[in-house]
Amino acid sequence: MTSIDQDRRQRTEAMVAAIAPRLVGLRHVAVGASSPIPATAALLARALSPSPLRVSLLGSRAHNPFTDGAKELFDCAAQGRIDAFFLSGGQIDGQANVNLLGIGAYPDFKARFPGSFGSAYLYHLIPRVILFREEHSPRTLVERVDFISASGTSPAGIYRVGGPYALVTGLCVFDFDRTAKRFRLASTHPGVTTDNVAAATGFRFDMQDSVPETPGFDPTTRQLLNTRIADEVAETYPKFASDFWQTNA
Amino acid sequence: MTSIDQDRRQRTEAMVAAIAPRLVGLRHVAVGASSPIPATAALLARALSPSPLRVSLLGSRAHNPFTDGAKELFDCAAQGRIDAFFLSGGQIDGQANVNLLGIGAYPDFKARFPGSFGSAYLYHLIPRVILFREEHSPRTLVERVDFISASGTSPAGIYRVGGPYALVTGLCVFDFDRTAKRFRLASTHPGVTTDNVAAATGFRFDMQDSVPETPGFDPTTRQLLNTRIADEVAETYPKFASDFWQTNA
Amino acid sequence: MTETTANAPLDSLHDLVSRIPDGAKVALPPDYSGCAMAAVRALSQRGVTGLHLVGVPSLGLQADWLIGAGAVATVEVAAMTMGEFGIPPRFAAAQKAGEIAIIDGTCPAIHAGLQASEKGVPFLPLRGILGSDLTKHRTDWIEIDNPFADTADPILLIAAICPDVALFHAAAADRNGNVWIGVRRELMLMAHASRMTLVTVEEVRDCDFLQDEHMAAGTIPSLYVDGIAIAARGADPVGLSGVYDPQPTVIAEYVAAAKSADGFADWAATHLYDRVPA
Amino acid sequence: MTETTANAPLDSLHDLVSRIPDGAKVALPPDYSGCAMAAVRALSQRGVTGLHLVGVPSLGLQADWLIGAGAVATVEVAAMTMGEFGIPPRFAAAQKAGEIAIIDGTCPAIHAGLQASEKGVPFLPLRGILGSDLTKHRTDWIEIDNPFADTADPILLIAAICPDVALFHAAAADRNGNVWIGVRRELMLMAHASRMTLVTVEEVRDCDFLQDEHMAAGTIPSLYVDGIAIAARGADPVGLSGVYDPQPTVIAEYVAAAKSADGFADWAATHLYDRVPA
Repeated sequence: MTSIDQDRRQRTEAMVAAIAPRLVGLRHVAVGASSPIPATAALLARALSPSPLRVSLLGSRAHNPFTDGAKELFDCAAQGRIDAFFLSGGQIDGQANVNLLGIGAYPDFKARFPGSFGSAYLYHLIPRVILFREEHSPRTLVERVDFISASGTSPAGIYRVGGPYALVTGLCVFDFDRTAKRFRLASTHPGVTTDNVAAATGFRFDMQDSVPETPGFDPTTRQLLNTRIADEVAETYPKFASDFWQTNA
Repeated sequence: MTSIDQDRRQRTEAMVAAIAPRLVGLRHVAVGASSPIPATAALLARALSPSPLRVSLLGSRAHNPFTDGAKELFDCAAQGRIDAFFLSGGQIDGQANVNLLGIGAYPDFKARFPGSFGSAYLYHLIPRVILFREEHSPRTLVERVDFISASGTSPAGIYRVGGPYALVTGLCVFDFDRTAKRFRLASTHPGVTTDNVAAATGFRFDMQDSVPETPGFDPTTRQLLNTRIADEVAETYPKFASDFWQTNA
Repeated sequence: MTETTANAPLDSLHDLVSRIPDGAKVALPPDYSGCAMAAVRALSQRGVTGLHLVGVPSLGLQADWLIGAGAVATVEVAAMTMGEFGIPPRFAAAQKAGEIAIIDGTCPAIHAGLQASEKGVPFLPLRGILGSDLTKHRTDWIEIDNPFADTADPILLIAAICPDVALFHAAAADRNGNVWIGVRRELMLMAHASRMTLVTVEEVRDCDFLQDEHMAAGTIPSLYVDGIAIAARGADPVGLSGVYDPQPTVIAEYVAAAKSADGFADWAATHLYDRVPA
Repeated sequence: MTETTANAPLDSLHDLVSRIPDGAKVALPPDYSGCAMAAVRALSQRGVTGLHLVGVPSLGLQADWLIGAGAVATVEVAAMTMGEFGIPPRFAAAQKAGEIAIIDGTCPAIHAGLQASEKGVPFLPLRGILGSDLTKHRTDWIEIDNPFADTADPILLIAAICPDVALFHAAAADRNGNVWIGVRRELMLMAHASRMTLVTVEEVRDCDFLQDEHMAAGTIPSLYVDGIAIAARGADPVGLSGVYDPQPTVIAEYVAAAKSADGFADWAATHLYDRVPA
């Protein structure tokens, strides 16, 4: 336990708590590089899942099952062998389009992000793609992205077996309605109101009259997280694990 | 040295002697499975070559350089990394078409051969394909094959960097003229006349007034063949090596 | 040495082959690349029918047992060969009698079709092949004009080959259900390309191949492996490269017996149906 | 331990990189997959210019050294990233100044382009991607209608990527010039797809990896390897997986220095140009 502030810790916990139940019962969840929160949620879901759930962490030695080079993740997705994956974005818009390339007009972006990686492909081929972005602000959640790295929806007639399932931020969880092509507020994290969410969100979204709070961890699950899961996370993300989870709870 | 008759031994020697000089100076010669005569010629050419010549024998452990599965031979050929290869055929015709599938009308062949293997592909992609067939008769060398497993020539506009270079039989050597799309008698093996060849050949071919004899081995080369080359051949074709080459010459 | 795991509980040979339905499209390696001969015995004994065998890229003795047992409707191959023993005898008889459909192809097209399936795409292009009479009989090969070329440039597209089952034999699985195949990467391609992969192994080792840098590169991860059964000397009589050799006298006996249907039946009664491990 | 062979005589680092002409299209791995950093120092020292770097599929510190040294005209990548250290600083500056062309892609399209080159075909199809703004800026991606489908079915064709040179670092070569890369099969794909492959290795072992069943599956045969130089700790400071770790403090120093052109020049004078092994 180090100097991570309490707010950050609570947001991180809420994001893990929001993601994990959305993975339970799947067969295979893959997590990209530099994604400690999704990795933690996936490993927790594996522990909680009634049926065998395989977790593949890119960048991990113990949890990386691939032996056919860097292309294998993408082939594996196209074969239908990956049920869930995670994407973040410099910008995410109300149609679930993701921008990983830059702010402004291509190619002379005002600010350039690292790049689109495999998003344009995996978003179409993995059934349950969970978007995650801790920073929830009008800057990150926009009405329309400046550049579509990966499109949230496709016209009829385009081969597409995958797409957005939910968007998890530091404030709340949106589920994505693929028919309406809109996000719907599913829950707000502890201490967050729907007004907070509305003020921080640059895109329009649907909302029912009553929005529940994102369920937290029961004591058993928290214990699991602070012991076995923290150890598993530490194999790939040692600093994250020691910052966020007590391994001696 | 076993009970192989002298005629068979002489024919085999002549075929090796005909093929080897056609490989000297190349960078990479590949030999398919069940091809002891081409394998012997390729290993001999390697020993005689002034520049490094790589020999890949399919079915050999010591001489098989592939580590990317059964597809690698074909990818490697398409990459332009194989200069010469060998094909045989149940029938070979005057346009160098090769039939590896059967005699009669497809699909109800009167006699079916094993199959086309990779011929249809490699024939187009490997610059110097040497056809070999020990049996030289109107039955094997025909005016027109019953089924084209692999076409000897292609119309203009078809991507083709490879094709027939020569046809080596138990009687003679034909070179293939890709412009004329015809074989030309290059040499006859010791004891064989051009009339013998004409009588045994089902297709028409070109011939100059004077046809040389297929050059045999000088004593140094024969010594090499009966020692180092025989040992190398024995790794993949032990019976063939002991039948044909004296390893204690 | 053996251990079951959550990922890949060990099956009996009987249970393993019970997962192959009648009529399945089954990808098999050639006789020299790891054939699950013991599983093929069990499959023959079960009386499976209507199989569509895909040779990767050719088939031999293994397929001939199944053809003799009446299990095969179709073979899709670049060749039917038993090497020095020639054309498989029951295949030859079935072909003559018109009892079997043959989809004649060429090695690289079979590999490309499997790679298309591996990549989840409907086709892969290949150079060459144009001008072969093979193209006249393949509705799953389509010639197009290369859209990247400035001038006319015909090229063949090979449709994806998506087997229901890949079945083969390997030296070892580990405790997590990973299967080591060494340089036999065509077996990995088969596993990636097929909906289900069933493997027989000589043994299960109490280790994790994926954690061993020398084993990992030659390992099919359990992600692609749906069932494993132990079958010691499971590739007899065609042999397992680097582990044990083929048995040419056993194969020669088979070839002699199987020249006739009756001969095959006699041979099968004592050598195929009787020798199925439990 | 070291030995030259007819197939792959050992080069000095200087001679190795002298085979990379100005303007070459060079395929490079990402920072975590075996970067020939010592060779990149030698290349920078030589003053190479106009390189077209292909990231397989992303690039980081390695490319940034070359960009800072003025060696790079174009990067073709799915991402430019140094992981926790963010966007490579000289790349960011060059992009802002419009001094570098960027061909923005996506990981699977880069792998597919290399696989097309590996298979000697002009393109490979890929699912997905359609609808991404990336497609608007790629003349080497063409949408066609899948000719195997009964109804309209748009699919993207990715043009082959044929690098002039693949350059990377690996743990070991053997006496015959075979290079062991273990599970880093993307390096094998790069070698298959490129016209020339240049490799630096930690050491040369007096054995033949192709004869060792445990090494062969993770080995690039010398057939594909055009030059090898020994460079002990040749991947410093990005590290070589399984052999030695990255050096985050060294990388952090670089990132701090290279925020400005002057800072890069100072850093390079003592850390890039001065530290080239003979």
